[in-house]
Amino acid sequence: MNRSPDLRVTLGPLEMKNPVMTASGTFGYGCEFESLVDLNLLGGIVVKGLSLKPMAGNPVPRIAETPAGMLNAIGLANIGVNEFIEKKLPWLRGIDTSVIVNIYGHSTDEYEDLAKAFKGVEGVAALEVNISCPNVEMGGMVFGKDPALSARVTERVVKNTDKPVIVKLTPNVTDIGALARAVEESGADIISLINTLTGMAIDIERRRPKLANVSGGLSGPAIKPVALYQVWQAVNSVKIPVIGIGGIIDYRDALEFLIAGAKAVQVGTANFVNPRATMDIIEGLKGYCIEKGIDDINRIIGSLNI
Amino acid sequence: MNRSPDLRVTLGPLEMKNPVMTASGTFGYGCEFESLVDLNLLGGIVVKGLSLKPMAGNPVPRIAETPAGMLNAIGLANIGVNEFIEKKLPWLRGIDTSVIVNIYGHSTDEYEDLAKAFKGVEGVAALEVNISCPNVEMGGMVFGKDPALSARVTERVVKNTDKPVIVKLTPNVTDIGALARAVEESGADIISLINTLTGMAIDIERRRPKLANVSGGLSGPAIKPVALYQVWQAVNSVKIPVIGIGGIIDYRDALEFLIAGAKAVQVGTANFVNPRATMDIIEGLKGYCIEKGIDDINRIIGSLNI
Amino acid sequence: MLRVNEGIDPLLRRPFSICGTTDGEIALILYKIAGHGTEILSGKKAGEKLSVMGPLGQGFTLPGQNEKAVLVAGGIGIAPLYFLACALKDNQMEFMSGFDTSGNIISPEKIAGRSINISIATDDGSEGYSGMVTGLLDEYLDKNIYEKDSIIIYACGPSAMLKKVSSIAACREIPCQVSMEALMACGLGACQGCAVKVFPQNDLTLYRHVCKDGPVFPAHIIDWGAI
Amino acid sequence: MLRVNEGIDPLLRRPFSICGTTDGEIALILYKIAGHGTEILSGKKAGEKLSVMGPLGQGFTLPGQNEKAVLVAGGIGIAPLYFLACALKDNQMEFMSGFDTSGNIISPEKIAGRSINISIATDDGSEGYSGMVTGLLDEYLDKNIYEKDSIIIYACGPSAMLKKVSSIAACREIPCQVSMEALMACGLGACQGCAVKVFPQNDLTLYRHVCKDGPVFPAHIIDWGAI
Ligand SMILES: Cc1cc2nc3c(=O)[nH]c(=O)nc-3n(C[C@H](O)[C@H](O)[C@H](O)COP(=O)(O)OP(=O)(O)OC[C@H]3O[C@@H](n4cnc5c(N)ncnc54)[C@H](O)[C@@H]3O)c2cc1C
Ligand SMILES: Cc1cc2nc3c(=O)[nH]c(=O)nc-3n(C[C@H](O)[C@H](O)[C@H](O)COP(=O)(O)OP(=O)(O)OC[C@H]3O[C@@H](n4cnc5c(N)ncnc54)[C@H](O)[C@@H]3O)c2cc1C
Ligand SMILES: Cc1cc2nc3c(=O)[nH]c(=O)nc-3n(C[C@H](O)[C@H](O)[C@H](O)COP(=O)(O)O)c2cc1C
Ligand SMILES: Cc1cc2nc3c(=O)[nH]c(=O)nc-3n(C[C@H](O)[C@H](O)[C@H](O)COP(=O)(O)O)c2cc1C
Ligand code: FES
Ligand code: FES
Repeated sequence: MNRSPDLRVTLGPLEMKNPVMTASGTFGYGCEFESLVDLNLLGGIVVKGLSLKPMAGNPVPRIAETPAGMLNAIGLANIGVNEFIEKKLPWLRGIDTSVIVNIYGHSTDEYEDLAKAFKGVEGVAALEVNISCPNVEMGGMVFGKDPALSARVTERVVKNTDKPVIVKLTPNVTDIGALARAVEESGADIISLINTLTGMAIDIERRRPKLANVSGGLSGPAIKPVALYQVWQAVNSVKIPVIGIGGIIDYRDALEFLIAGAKAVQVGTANFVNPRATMDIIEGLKGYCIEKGIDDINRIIGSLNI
Repeated sequence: MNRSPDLRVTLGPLEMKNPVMTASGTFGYGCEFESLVDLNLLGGIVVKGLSLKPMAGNPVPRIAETPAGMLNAIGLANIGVNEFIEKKLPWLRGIDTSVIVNIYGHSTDEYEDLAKAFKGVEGVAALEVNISCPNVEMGGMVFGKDPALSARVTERVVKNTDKPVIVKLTPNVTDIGALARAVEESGADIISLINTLTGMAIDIERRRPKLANVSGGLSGPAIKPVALYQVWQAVNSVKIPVIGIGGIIDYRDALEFLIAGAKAVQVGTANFVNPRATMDIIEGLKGYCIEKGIDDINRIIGSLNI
Repeated sequence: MLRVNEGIDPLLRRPFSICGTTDGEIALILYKIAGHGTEILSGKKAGEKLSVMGPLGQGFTLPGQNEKAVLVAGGIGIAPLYFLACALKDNQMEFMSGFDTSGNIISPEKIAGRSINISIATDDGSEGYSGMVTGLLDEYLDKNIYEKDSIIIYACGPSAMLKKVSSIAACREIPCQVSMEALMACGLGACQGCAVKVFPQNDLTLYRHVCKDGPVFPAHIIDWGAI
Repeated sequence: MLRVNEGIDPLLRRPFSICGTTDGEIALILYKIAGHGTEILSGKKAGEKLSVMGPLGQGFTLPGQNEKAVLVAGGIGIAPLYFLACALKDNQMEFMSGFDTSGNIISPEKIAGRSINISIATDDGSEGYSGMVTGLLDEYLDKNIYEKDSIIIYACGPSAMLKKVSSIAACREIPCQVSMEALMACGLGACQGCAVKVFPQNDLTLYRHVCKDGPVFPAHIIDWGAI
């Protein structure tokens, strides 16, 4: 069997030409990688997290390297939803891929407003709701750490959008299964995970945190085992499709997530190391299928033997 | 200033000649490293977790390498508390270091019995209570994930021992501060953290988990940023001393934890990579103090500038 | 236990057999590229220094005066057997070694000085006996059936092969020592990562550690059903 | 952006300046050992291939016909300035460079063909001007005070030095371009990791990105108070 295998996947209401997307915040608004990546080959592009108003982000330093990973405290710097729709989206519409918009708010109202902002807007394949940010209503507690709060945000977004809703979960919780179920019950179409693990690093010469923000989010290969475990837990907790994220740098990593049951994957930090990582992963998945005589990638998804 | 700096630290009722210990499960019962390490130089040796009865442990494979880390699912294989006291402890008494016994039970009663087993037993500087194991009373839920359960175990151990009690926390929780406070309130003398992060790895050729136990505990440099963050959170949540653990391989890593406020550190996975890691770290700390003109290591502890 | 790289990639040491010594000083290590670690190793240049911890664990017990040693190797498993062979006289042993194909035959005699006569089996029949080395073993034992009391088998190779050799030895009631493989972390008997299941003994322990109690075990104590 | 190693140690690429080209083909990179990545780099042999992404971002704007370029380098900051100098005529520029001590002086002219006259300052006075290169700059500007309209400063070095140069330029109302350093991840303006604070502009953005908008910025837009 040497035919090109079928890589198409269906995640509830979302159809993609292959299961490989970029992860939010690691691929800008897509255009930054245009000269290096054939964006038309990608399963999807998830853009940088958008808020209602533009945000400047945190003080610097915002990043620090760690063993097989990195910490970031970008502080969700972004151009805001209006400028995105006006200046970035028209260009993105010209790309033959699923453009997914990552949104975050500081209150349930803001999430609702963000959902409404994309109502009827063309060229957006789905909304990805980032619930890992501090909730101003609750004095800074993070939405995504509490199943009830996560459910409330999900509901508000689902009610106010005409697009498939992906809810992106934080791994910094005791019971990821409970969170996944809460979000499923509130109407999410898809779950994606993991966002970054909270971490910290200290400069021993100056005895100061390496990040101006003190703590930040850990991403990269270091977190892959944690991500894979949580994705597998989520897959076993809900019926809706799950997108696997965390530490994927090559097609072998992507396969681990697909075998564990993720219907698709997102590639984050790897884009910094190898800007063509997503393309290489798609090629690698094809090669693996051909080598194993598998004609449809869906035969791999969830094929873990326990 | 070229005098040897004072490395002694006091953790509540526990005094140690320096802040560097081995982490439970990574240094056997001490004797395994005798030919490679001068055990008398160490601040402390924490032995492999002991249960009431000997345990054979999990099926193999029990370990898997991951980026900058490893997964283990040893399954707490150990010789049991009686054989330890009869066969290992007499030899350990001959070593000039603080011998700390790590214990774990499957019910609060078992924890109580373990505490009693060491009552009046000489040559044990402290008990370290591992609450990261499944609780049979509660149908497998892990003690250490629930503040109330953790508190109950702590109380039972504290009531039934004449030794300082260290409670070792799991990082797989939403709010490490709440856990630390619960344990402090129930009488723990010291807190140690982190135990391993739950993770998983898949063999893509055989499409099977790399560990027979499916999931396991992630340790090594990969988890250092998460460990450091949680240690810093714990330090800011309680008044009792905190021992930092997680991904420490050299003196620079150890310093990060001390600067963040840990009174001492434990070195785990690094013992596999460099069996003399603990000795090297002690030397490195000395060198750092001399270079910076610091005569007492306690001046470094908690010296983080924010 | 060899540290293939300073730094964290890969993190853990890799276990290797000592395949020869010169003047009790230089240990020759023979390896095949199995993955990331051995690939890095293959890029090392002569003269580079690596951190080695060893020798560790229990080696083969040498045969008695009148015992004939039958050495059965599978692939890279030839490494420790070659070291054993160096300690034996030519007429005291029979060395057989299996490979998948002629291109992958490892001839360690090219590395050390001595030349040893090795019967080759290849899975694809491209050289020597056609089939698995266990077939060659069976054949040899059939021919030398009356010698059985004075034969002792030494085997090293993939687990499946060891299992087969072990069952052949058990059937024929021939003593057999196997050198086992396992993933390892500490190499010192401390982490319990390299456990291998054995038949329950008096002391009830169900696992032995390849790094410390092994890698060589009497074949009959291993619980082959668990492998 | 240079990938110093395949694999994950270190994970991220490292930013380097192009310090020269030969036939528009070979980019010379000059580096000093700052930590883990550059240490690995220093172990690379001639002929080894590394993955490079670039050139990226915005370089120096060349001086106008009648402008005199004053190049101020601090330590390894000499790398991009040397490249700039190659594009200028000798009589069109004044090149000054500061180092901590004579032993650490970097002479890039030894690498490429052309020899350029560079005034040296050392912090410990072991060679050339005794003190920081900003002192040398002050001295030069004092002497050439009437030329100020036609002077343009180009600076690259540690942030503290750039801050000083920038304030000298501001006081004397001399245009100044600085090449900034920052920790980087993507190098493409996508991750927003390499942000540098600028004075609020009409569009309200408070940060610019060293990798894409820079590394060269007009000194007056940078919010030096935040550095
Ligand atoms: C006691 C002992 C002696 C050995 N002696 C030799 C020797 O002399 N020469 C030699 O070439 N090899 C020997 N091995 C095997 C060698 O240790 C492995 O091939 C090596 O660790 C693989 O490392 P890697 O990073 O290249 O592979 P990885 O990328 O880690 O793994 C690649 C593949 O090899 C398998 N593997 C990894 N580690 C081991 C291991 N410890 N044992 C068995 N399979 C493993 C993995 O399951 C995987 O399928 C020995 C193993 C043991 C336990
Ligand atoms: C636009 C630009 C151009 C550069 N050009 C050159 C050049 O031509 N030659 C050269 O030698 N160096 C140059 N640098 C600096 C170089 O990138 C760093 O020295 C290098 O990344 C350090 O890597 P490391 O792994 O050795 O150090 P690490 O171990 O990562 O860090 C060691 C120390 O260096 C500092 N550091 C790390 N990365 C950077 C960085 N990107 N910028 C500033 N400080 C850093 C850290 O804060 C730390 O104190 C340039 C930097 C930038 C931003
Ligand atoms: C620099 C950076 C910025 C990020 N920004 C966002 C963001 O805006 N919204 C979001 O949901 N996740 C964000 N993330 C998280 C990633 O999308 C991803 O979940 C995480 O990095 C784990 O994947 P990785 O290990 O492949 O990077 C960001 C990650 C990084 C490294
Ligand atoms: C092989 C192995 C066995 C372990 N066994 C125990 C144990 O018995 N009891 C315990 O409390 N922690 C155990 N741990 C956890 C370590 O003590 C330590 O908390 C963890 O590995 C993080 O530190 P490190 O990154 O330095 O290894 C074990 C860890 C490893 C790797
Ligand atoms: S490798 Fe640790 S016990 Fe054998
Ligand atoms: S390095 Fe990513 S935006 Fe500059």
